[in-house]
Amino acid sequence: MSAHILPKRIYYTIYGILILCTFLTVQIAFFDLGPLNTIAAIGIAILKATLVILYFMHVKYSSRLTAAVVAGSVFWLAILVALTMTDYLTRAWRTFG
Amino acid sequence: MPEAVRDHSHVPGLAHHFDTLDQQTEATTLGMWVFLVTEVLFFGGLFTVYTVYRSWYPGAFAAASHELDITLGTINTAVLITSSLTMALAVHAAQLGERRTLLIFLAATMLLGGVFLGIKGFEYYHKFVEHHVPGSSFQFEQEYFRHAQIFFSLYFMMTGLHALHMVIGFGIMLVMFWWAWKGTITLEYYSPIEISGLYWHFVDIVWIFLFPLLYLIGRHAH
Amino acid sequence: MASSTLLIPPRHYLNDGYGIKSWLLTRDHKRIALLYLAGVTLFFFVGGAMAVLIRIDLATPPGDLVTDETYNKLFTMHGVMMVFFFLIPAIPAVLGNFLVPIMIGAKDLAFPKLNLFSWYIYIVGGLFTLYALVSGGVDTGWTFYTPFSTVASTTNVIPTALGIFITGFSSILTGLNFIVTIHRMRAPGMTWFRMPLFLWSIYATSLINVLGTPVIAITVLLVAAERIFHFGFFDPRVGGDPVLFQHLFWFYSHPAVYIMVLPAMGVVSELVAAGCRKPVFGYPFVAFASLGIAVLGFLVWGHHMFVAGESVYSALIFSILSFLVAIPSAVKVFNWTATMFKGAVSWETPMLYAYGFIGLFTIGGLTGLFLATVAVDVHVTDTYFVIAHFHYIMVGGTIMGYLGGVHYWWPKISGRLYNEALAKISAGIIFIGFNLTFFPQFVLGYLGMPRRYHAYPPDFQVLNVLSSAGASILGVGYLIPMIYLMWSLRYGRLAGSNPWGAVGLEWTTTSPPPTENFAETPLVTWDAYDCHAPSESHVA
Amino acid sequence: MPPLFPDAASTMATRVDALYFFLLAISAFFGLLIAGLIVYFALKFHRRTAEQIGARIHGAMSLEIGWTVIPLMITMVLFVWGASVYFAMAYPPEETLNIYVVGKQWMWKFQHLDGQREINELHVPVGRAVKLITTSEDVIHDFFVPAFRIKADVIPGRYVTIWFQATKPGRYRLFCAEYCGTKHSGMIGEVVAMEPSEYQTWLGGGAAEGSLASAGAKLFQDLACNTCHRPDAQGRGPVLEGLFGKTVMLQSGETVTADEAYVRESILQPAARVTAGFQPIMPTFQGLVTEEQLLELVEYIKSLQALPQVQTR
Repeated sequence: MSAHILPKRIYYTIYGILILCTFLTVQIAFFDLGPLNTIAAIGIAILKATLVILYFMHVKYSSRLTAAVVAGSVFWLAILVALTMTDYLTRAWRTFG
Repeated sequence: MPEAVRDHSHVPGLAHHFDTLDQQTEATTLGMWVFLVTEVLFFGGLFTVYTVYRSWYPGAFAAASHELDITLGTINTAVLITSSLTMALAVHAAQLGERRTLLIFLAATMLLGGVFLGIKGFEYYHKFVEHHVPGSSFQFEQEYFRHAQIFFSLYFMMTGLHALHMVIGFGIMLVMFWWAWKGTITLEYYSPIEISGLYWHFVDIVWIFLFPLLYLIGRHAH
Repeated sequence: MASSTLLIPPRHYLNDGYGIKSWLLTRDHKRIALLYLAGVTLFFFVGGAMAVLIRIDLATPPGDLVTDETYNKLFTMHGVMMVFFFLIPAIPAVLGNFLVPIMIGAKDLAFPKLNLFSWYIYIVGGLFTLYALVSGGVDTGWTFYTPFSTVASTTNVIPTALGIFITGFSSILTGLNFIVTIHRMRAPGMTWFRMPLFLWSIYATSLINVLGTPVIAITVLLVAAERIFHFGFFDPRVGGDPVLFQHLFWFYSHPAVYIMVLPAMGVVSELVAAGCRKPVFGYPFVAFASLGIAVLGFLVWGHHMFVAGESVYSALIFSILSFLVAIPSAVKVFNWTATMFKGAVSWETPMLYAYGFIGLFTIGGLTGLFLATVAVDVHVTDTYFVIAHFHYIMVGGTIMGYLGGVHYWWPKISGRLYNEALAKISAGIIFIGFNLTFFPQFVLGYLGMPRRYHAYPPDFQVLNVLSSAGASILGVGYLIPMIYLMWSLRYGRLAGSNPWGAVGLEWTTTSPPPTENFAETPLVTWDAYDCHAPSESHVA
Repeated sequence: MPPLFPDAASTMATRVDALYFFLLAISAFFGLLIAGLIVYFALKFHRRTAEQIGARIHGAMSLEIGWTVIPLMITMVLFVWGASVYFAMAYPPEETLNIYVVGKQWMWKFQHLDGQREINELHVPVGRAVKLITTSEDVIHDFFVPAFRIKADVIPGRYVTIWFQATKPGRYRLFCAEYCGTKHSGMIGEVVAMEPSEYQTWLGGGAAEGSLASAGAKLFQDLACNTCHRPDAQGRGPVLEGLFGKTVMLQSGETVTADEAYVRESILQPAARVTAGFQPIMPTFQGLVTEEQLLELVEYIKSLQALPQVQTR
């Protein structure tokens, strides 16, 4: 946390990777890869977000509690999306009534 | 527990009910992270609505997303990532107590935030001109007329809320700039900068997800 | 209990500053707790008055007291007031605010200014909702289902939605405050497993507050956006799905019922431990049951929508998960009952409320199994069976727990003892009135009387009249504590620092406690409810 | 004495009641157990002296496991039994008497296949499975007949099917069980279960203006659907003869069965799921046809099911 000061060049390298990822995800979008498009777009976004969280937000160097809080938010978001989608993905099979 | 410093007057910025500055910094940082959890779920509701309707109406969402200007979207993403960099460097400067670099990077972050909002404003204006705002004046190709309105409702709701958070972030940066300028922020007490940095990075992460979901889907079709 | 500390300390948080400014700008968590007590009591009696009007109206089949329109506004406002302005804030904001810092040996919460700001947000949200009430009311039900709330309703949906949106932030920020305080500001020696169980349940409640409330905030925002800007999220005319609103609404609103009952469970753990002067049976199990309820509570919301058109398979998933969430509650009930075995069981009023809670909450929880069983739920959902179920948990559970907690910590808050005999009588009246009001509704529910009905077929009248009679008894029962508690402020006997002979940091400081709670930060060396703790003020 | 238990007048009612009594038994057992223990302990271990304290008992692992596993087993039994009855409720039998139901703010409108229209009253024969295909014109309503133990929300923009089989003749109350506005409590009616013979006479007697399908056929001409949908596959739209119930290959490569919902959606939102080999040129009829007319068209297309399916080009 306060004690841990990163050297500047880490910030610049992470920044470079982020810009590269942005450029990459835009290019990929122009090729028709079917469902792979969505997976690639979201995968790259997750990679970028993880980089920002770990390095820019110092979670890599802070307490396990902070990491647990971040993991918790992702897990709860997953609960909301996944359980709602269990309804929408199976609704075509059979709805009650 | 070492004999706590009883009188808190000489330790700058230490509130009366905390024993040490470290305890206070850890508490404020944990407080901000818990607040960011609520923001994740706040936007999470919108992502759920997006996921449901995209799975139901892929065609309409792809067609509607074509109306968005991808170059402006990409530029905006790059602008926001750069502002994340300048914010991280501002926190870095605060950690080292370099007041001048801190002020420069805070100003840079605010400038980039302003550029982002400007581009966003232009895109909104473009939508009004094209009649892509849901409601009575909405116009769209006959085939997806009904379902495209859902896409644009989501577009305005998600980017609108994100822009509102950017404006709030801009206000926070102003306060931080003022505190750094008048010296409240010192080598020992800079956690406010760190906290606002966390908030700013979070707003950037939301855009990192908004950009592909709204701009890139079905881009290859045409 | 003639112990030496039987006098009011010269300096304490109540006389540490006088005048309106000292209250409205205070940052002392104890004063903010009393500010919440005032707000919560006001909204309770506003919501309660509506309940009485509803019950009087339902005494006759055609519903002669009020028109259809007014009846719909009455039950909507009863729901909104009770859920968002009484049940959710009551125990965490009043008892939690007062006790969390003291119980962990801290001077105050982690963010005192944020705590006061939360109270102002709560009051502003309340004013918006009161404005909506006085300027014509809202008739969508507290659940404001779409497309009725977005397309068909012409009443004050926006002000009420705004009120709920603003007050939601009060519970988010209070939850955040408690989480950070419990994590970062425990006194030396106060490990997680030496903390009182009340704090475990407040911690679990804060988790739900922080993780759930933002989703109702965005849902309310979407409804408002749909009404103002004609956006099409849930509007079937543009292909939207009204059931999606129900998913987002219940994702918060089911965990919200655990926000309401979990703190009451925490209070009951304290009361049973103090009542029997014995550690709570299976402390770690009761503690982790609170966390279990908080986590599992987020996986079960679909049981509100079994007949709402969700897919058969998702209904089965939600049904099995709903059964799993019942297990931690059962574990708690069994552990409380087991605690009484070989205890020194006292019959003081707070303990009576706790025993009442355990009995009534058991009935509430068991009827929840009827609603989790998909096939029976098809028949009983949206009927008075559901009304009876959740009132057994909210009124029989949370309000009993709240009253028990207020009576138990009243000597610590005010330094005075209330009149024990009068308190026992009012507890008895409340118990009888409650059961007479809500037990007939189980029978009405299985008979098929739908909820939110202004007029009903004549052959349901006898059971409804019974219920209305019970409601008037219950109403009286709730007024009496107001009287003798206020009376005790002036004439009550002095309480001393530990009137119940209980174990806990709050009983080691004076009554009422000084502004900084302790002369100096305590060092904790004993287990949670260890009656042989070395604390000097303990009677034994 | 007021009735304390509803009559059971459908095949499903007895199965739900059995599950209900099982749940009642469990609740009575555990409710009395807990209440009894509390009263007993409160009396037996009542505090005698002010200084008395309880025994130092911290817990017992065996008890904890016991009262976690036993409730878990009971709930799983409940889950399986409940799910099986729920499945039976959700899947109507093959051969059913279909009736269309339209919920509208504060009334129920029924349409029988032979053309009879009823408001707030539904005549059904006993001993035959009846399938109700319901939709709503405005907000969410809920078709609830306590005596049949059936309830399902009626949702605008979608068909929801409910089925039951009456076992006892009689008049049974119908409620709207989802709050829908001012007259929510007035949106009630009656389901009249009659002996099959009586039902036939009632059917005959009704002033039928021709079957639903015939009304649909007339509407099919009036709206000029036949200009594109021709039986000889020369039209610009797909052939509808023999279409209903078959699987349709879509332009996007997916396949979908041509059920009521698909027909209804193709009329209101033609471009959503275009049949393979055809252009999305059909205009939308959203707002041009009412829910009743939609039902007539659906019934007409269903009536074309018997004709042989001509190979589309």
